[in-house]
Amino acid sequence: MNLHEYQAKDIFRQFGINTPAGEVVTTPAAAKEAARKFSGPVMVKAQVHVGGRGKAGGVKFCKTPDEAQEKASKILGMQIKGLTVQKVLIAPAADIATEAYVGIIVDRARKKPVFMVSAAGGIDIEEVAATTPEKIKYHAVDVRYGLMPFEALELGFFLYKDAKLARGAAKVMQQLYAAFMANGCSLAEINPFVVTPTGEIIALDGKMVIDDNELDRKPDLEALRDVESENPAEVDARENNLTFIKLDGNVGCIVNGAGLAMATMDLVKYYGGEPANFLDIGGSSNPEKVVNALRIITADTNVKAILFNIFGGITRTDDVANGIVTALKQNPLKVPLVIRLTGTNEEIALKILADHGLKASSDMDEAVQQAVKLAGGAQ
Amino acid sequence: MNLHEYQAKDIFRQFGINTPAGEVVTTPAAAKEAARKFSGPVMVKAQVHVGGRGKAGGVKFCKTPDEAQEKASKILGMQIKGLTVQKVLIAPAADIATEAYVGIIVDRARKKPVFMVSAAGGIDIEEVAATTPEKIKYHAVDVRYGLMPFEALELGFFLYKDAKLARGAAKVMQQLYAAFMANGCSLAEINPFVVTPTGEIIALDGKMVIDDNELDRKPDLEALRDVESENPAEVDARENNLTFIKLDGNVGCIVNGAGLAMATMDLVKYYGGEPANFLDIGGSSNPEKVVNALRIITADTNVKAILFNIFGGITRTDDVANGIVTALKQNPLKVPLVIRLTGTNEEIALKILADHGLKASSDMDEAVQQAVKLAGGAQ
Amino acid sequence: MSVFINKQTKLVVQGITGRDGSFHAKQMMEYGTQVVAGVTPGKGGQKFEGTVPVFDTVADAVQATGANTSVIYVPPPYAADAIMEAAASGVSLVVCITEGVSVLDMTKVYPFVKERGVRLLGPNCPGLISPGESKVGIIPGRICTPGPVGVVSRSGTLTYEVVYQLTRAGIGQTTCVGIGGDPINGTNFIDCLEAFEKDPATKAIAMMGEIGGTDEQEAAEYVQQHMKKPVVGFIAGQTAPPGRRMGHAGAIISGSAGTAAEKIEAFEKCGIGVAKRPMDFVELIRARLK
Amino acid sequence: MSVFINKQTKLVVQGITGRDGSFHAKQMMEYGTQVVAGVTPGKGGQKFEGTVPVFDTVADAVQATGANTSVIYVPPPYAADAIMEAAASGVSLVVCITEGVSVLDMTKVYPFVKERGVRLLGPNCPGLISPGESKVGIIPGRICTPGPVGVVSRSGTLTYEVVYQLTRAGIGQTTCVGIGGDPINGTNFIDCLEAFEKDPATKAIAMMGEIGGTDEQEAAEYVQQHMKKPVVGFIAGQTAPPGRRMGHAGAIISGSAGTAAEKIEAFEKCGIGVAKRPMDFVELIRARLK
Repeated sequence: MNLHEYQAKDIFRQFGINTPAGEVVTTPAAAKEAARKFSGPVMVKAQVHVGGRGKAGGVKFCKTPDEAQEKASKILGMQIKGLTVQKVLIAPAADIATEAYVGIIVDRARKKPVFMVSAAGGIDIEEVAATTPEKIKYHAVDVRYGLMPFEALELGFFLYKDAKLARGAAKVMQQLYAAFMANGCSLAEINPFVVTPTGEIIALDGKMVIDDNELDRKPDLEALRDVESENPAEVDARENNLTFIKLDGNVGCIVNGAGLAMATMDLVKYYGGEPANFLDIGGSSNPEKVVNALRIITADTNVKAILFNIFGGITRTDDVANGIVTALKQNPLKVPLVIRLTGTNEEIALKILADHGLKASSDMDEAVQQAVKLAGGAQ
Repeated sequence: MNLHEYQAKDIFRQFGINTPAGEVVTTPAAAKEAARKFSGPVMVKAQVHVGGRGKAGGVKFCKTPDEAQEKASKILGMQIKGLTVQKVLIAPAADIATEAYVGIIVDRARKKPVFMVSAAGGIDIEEVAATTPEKIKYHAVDVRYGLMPFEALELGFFLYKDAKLARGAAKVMQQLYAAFMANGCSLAEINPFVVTPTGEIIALDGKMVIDDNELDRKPDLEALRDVESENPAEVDARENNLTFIKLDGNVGCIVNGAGLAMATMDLVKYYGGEPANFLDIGGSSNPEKVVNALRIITADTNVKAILFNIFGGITRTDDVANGIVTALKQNPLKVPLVIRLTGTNEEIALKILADHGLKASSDMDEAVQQAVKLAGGAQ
Repeated sequence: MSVFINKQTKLVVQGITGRDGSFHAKQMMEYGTQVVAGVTPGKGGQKFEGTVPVFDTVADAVQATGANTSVIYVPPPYAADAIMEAAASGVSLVVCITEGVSVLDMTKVYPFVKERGVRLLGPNCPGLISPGESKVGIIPGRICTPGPVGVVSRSGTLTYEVVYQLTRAGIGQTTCVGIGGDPINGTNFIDCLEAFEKDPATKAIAMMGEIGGTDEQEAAEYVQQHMKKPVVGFIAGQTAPPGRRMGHAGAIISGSAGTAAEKIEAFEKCGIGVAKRPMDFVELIRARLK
Repeated sequence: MSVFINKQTKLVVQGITGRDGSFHAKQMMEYGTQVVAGVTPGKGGQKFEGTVPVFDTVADAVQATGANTSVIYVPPPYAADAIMEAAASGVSLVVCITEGVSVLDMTKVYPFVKERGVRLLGPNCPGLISPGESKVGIIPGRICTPGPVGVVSRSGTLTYEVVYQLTRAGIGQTTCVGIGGDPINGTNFIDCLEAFEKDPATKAIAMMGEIGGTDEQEAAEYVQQHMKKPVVGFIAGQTAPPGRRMGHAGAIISGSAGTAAEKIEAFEKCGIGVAKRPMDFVELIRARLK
């Protein structure tokens, strides 16, 4: 789960990291009011879950409260990579001497949280990695020991020659690591990691991604979820324990298991079609899940055919068949349906479908070809 | 540093361990007052830094406030193993169904904190170890991982067949481990670890020993030190950075280094004498330390001769010589003095001593024999 | 012959009295797996299905029954602890079926298990099956048949699909291993390839990867450098949108975007046959068995 | 010949600009030790005594100078971190002189150092000296002389006493090692005995123990089972009162009261010559060198 900048900064503050006070507002008038409180220039920053909002015009420097109001009115409601800006953060503008990058991410290869730090911050870290990789230092943390003081100080000295700044940076590394671990993050980032002309260290922008697996045991974090800023269909799917990602094609896919779901989409493409989505109903399905899946898929007007591909292991195919029948009763489909179904309780499932005039194939390849054809053939 | 029972229990409570509320008092009248508040039978428990206070009559069950006053008047001022009882803890008496033992200690062989648990609590754990060792379970904790839930539960099931009690005990193990680590303990113990007839788990008595090396960085713990309950000479020594333990002999020993100090005492004994103390002036000595050491030793009227044994490595022997000279000027000795001194700046030291009419040997054996003789010969 | 499990495997089921644990324990017993013990704290002393003794701790179960393998069906918040309990108990293989285990928990579990020389499969994996010998986990037994192919895969149902097609075509398997798709898991492709290379009964290997990470690329290099047996590979996710979880920083860390194209290229470079569709495994494997 | 350090030892001094560190760095340089670097965070770029480069981190020092050994003179609260920094930097021997290191800190340091295959001596130890070759720590150089005896001891000044008497009697040393008296230390008697047994120049060993723990008893068994070279031992603390710190629980844990009598008995049982007084080492060692 992605946190907004202002949420990440709230957590940073709890862990002692120096980050400017800010206020989140949803109207231009409130933006003006907030800017007035900070007496001085402010930044108006779109709070959306995508990168590159600065380039898209979602971050503006404002000298006066009036200017803040004017910029906020432009940013609020703006579309950035398909998401509508609902909130802006008003924060005092900082004087900047240097900008560094400090991030932690769980690395699957090293199987550890890994620090990435670079004195070349402020801009895209991808660009630094691509053009001047020697400017990035990586440090994998052994969670059994935690981030040790000497390790934090080595990172500090990589950023700054000056011992006072190196020690100050080391302290922030410890704080960021503590925040990362305590909140079950998969990513935590300070960029830019700013030193002001007077030598103060400030986390000017922050980002945190929480491992979804942590949310059940961390209700405080789940409460930070901003459903309004997400794709409504994806929110609907998550609330019904489905994994759904919308795409641009016309073949709606309902599959059990992420790997098989991706393989099904790939096969749609192989036969010239375009998948309309990724949708995984997961392991232990029940009819309700299937009903919800069909509801979400059919809401997409691009979808011209729907393909079920179910390989029953833990999933009982009769549950799926019952779900299909129930859903069709509630909302008859306007587009053709292709069902591929094999595995646990297959005979029962086929009988349930047959009783309602539905056929099913046991062959994935055949089913995919048929679905592509029914959706209008190869594009 | 040893904590009193009531101090250990305060810490237990901070970590969520269920332990009866109590009150520490220093007068029989206050004992009565405290007993009245608990409405019901109470225990009056001597707060002294020695084991076996129960056997010595320092722990009494009292049915009424008047009885509490009477028992407190007997216990306050009582001598237990050479220490005077200055404080008693008044605590409500508990109904006891079973008594277990739970302790953690840093084990030098395993180089880890080790849990010792036994369902045979209440009595001396030494006796259980000696007579029925199979009744004790040991579990070494890898501090890199901490005490893991499954480990705590294994310990819980070793104590209780009942799953609810096992889980309850496991929780207390986790809390005790957290208290142990957070307070830099070398020992933490709950004995008896009580289950009441209604199935409640209570830490009825508690003990904690803090690693002295932790005290500098844990001022809150240093503040718990109860100097009044310690041997005044040992307190004096500690406050002057000397390690001093009083013994019963007549040869006062002042040595640098614990190993050499013990070897010196052994040699005194070898030649038929009895050492009056262990006193280590430590590595980087200065004249002031020597002055304090002489003051502490000469306060012991048993001492019939004083022996210096200094091997100068980091210790500069001229510092020691200056200290001796200064001390003698302030307080001329009433008993003979033997000085053995070799190593760093030996020539300067010998000159300082000679200028004040003092001689020194460079041979340890010779010096020890002479000191024993001057103290009155072999006992 | 087989890898990791066989007829001698003596299994303890952690969470045997739970919904998933009891269902699959029965399935495994029906398949012929020696299920020697179950564990549910507080239910020690009971019998599962009237025959399998249940214990309070894995240590007790292992001591009493000599179990050498554990399979875990406990809820996500307790799964990491369950893995460590199993690893500390003396079993040599731990298979964690549970999905949704915290990734940071796994950063602690991984060194714990490694230090003890224990093999961990999963978490979030379907387990493994050596057809005709033993099944540990949830792979449906009836889609498998004994034969010469080693199967290793990051995903569950995709494995079933491929194994099902192989079986229908009369091509049996030595062992099918689902290593799981979580960011941090106990056993990777290389571990399995190494085991299959050593297993005399395995004559060819089918390997199913996914987008993300660099495991497949490393496996490809391993195949080129260390393996004599033929390998056929597939990558799921050619049409998947770029991963949104880790964003770009993940790609920088791994030095790779982890795309399907990149992985397929690595396969081709290293002499691995590339199946474009799941069904292509049948012909590609058949050709390599001749 | 010698153990652990020799003429090739290239030393980095952690805390070189501090009071103790600077004093002993000079002493070691005077003795002939190759002091190649110092470390004090914030003083990187300076020169100690005009010749020895100072770095901000041990990693920088090792990379720039190829130091293979570190000696630590930093205050107690920072010593555990300093040991781990040294162990992570690539040196193979770390000697920690600092007294007063938290014992719980050491429970973390110990596995950290072991995992990296690094030898730690101390904390709270005087270090070691190979007379005529190199000195790392604080043992006074002038009391030592080259010769055939390996010396290992838990205490500082008692070591000096024995070495001094050996030297005065014309009996030199290969290496004198002070392992330190803290409850948890990096190197124990057995480690040193093993090294002396392997060192061709060492012909006999002098070992000084203390009351408390069971290191001496285990060392005695090791001598009996694995050593051909003669060993003479001494135990300090026959007259010491029973330890008050750990009380009885400590004795239960170790299965021993750790008394001098117990340790001396173990020495006698295992064929170790027992010195009753420090001066007895001279004759006992002389007899065994013949």
